[in-house]
Amino acid sequence: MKILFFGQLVEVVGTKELIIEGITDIHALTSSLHQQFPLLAQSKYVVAVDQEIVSGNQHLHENNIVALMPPFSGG
Amino acid sequence: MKILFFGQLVEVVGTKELIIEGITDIHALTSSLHQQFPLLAQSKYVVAVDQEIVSGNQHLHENNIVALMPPFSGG
Amino acid sequence: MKERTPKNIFIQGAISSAFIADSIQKHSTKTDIGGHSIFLGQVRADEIEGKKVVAIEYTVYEEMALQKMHEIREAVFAEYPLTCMHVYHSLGKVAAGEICLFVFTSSAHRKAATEACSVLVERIKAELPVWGAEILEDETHQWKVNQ
Amino acid sequence: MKERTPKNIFIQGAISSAFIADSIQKHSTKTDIGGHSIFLGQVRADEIEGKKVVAIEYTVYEEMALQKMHEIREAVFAEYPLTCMHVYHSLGKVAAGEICLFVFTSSAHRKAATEACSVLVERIKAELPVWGAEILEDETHQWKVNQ
Repeated sequence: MKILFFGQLVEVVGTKELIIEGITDIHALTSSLHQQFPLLAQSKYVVAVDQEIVSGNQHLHENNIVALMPPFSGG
Repeated sequence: MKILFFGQLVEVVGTKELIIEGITDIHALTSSLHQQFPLLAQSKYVVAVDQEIVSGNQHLHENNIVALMPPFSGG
Repeated sequence: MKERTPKNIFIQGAISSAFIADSIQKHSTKTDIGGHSIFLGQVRADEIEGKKVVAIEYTVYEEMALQKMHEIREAVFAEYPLTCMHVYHSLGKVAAGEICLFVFTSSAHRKAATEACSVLVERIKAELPVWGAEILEDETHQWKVNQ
Repeated sequence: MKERTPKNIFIQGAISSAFIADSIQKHSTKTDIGGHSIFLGQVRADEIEGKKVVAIEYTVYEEMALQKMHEIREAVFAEYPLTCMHVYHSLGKVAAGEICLFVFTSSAHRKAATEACSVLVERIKAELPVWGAEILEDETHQWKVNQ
């Protein structure tokens, strides 16, 4: 599954994109990422699955694209 | 006393400027003008004395400049 | 507060897009500005009893308009934290499709510029002694009425 | 309602005043327009702990941003009687004093253009997945926070 990072999260994680396998829902994904990148757990972000923002948990498929996005600051 | 006309009032009166003497207040002025230009009595306008809009009557001096202004339509 | 003397806001004929661009460009040195709000009035080719408006011809009571604009400018500067304020209004003939009013406000944060721009447009239309005659395609005219 | 497909709103680097002028000029053939409202975002040289912001570098989740902008565009067109709507946002580096956002709405009567322009600016800042890094004069940076 493709995981995308944006803004300051690119610096927190050290990459714009990760491929992670064997993850079945958002909670499992964020737990795993927080363990791997402790600073991420302290960062504010929302999760989008296939470009739709998701609040709460949701089942994930291997072909979903998951984005972790810090607060927007365009304009 | 100098009387200025603007917008459609220039067409009603036929001139942009009149000099009238012996007039001592606004009511006397407008009565005299309405008599001379009957269409003016049917026109909507406000009066400014020395560039200040005046509502109601007011004493006039020979060196005042009186403007008759139809509704503004700038912009 | 800084004293501001009445400025001439009137331009003969239409306001060109090059003039507007130039006015925007001049603000690039003012690096405390975060937002600009611009309103442009454009002459509409309205149809009046089957005849199209081809232009508006503007006349003004200039001394009074400049004094009134000065008062409006001071009041808006006093109410909103603006960096800049520019107002230009056409006189004479402006063809349909051309720009006849250019109101331009700038501030550190967008809210002041946006609100001040709206207030200026409303006050300019309501309070400046300016008159527009809508010239129709058969060369007759009728007097514009502001909403 | 006319179908509108997602348009690219992103421009590499600053938005020039010539580009803005050109965009304004193109509307002179649309003689049903009576008012244009324009918002321009300009990069401020804020001081952060004694260091000046020299530029903002913008990044985006482009596919998502264009889809979201499409939704916003449709919603605003549905709510306001607009003739035209144009939005441009910079990507990459934009120096202090330069323009990074250009929102341009037009309508027959001014109210629709003015209100729609404000709504667009608010929604763009709140809903588009765009991030700005404020580049400081010592080449460090900090992430911009929208109000």
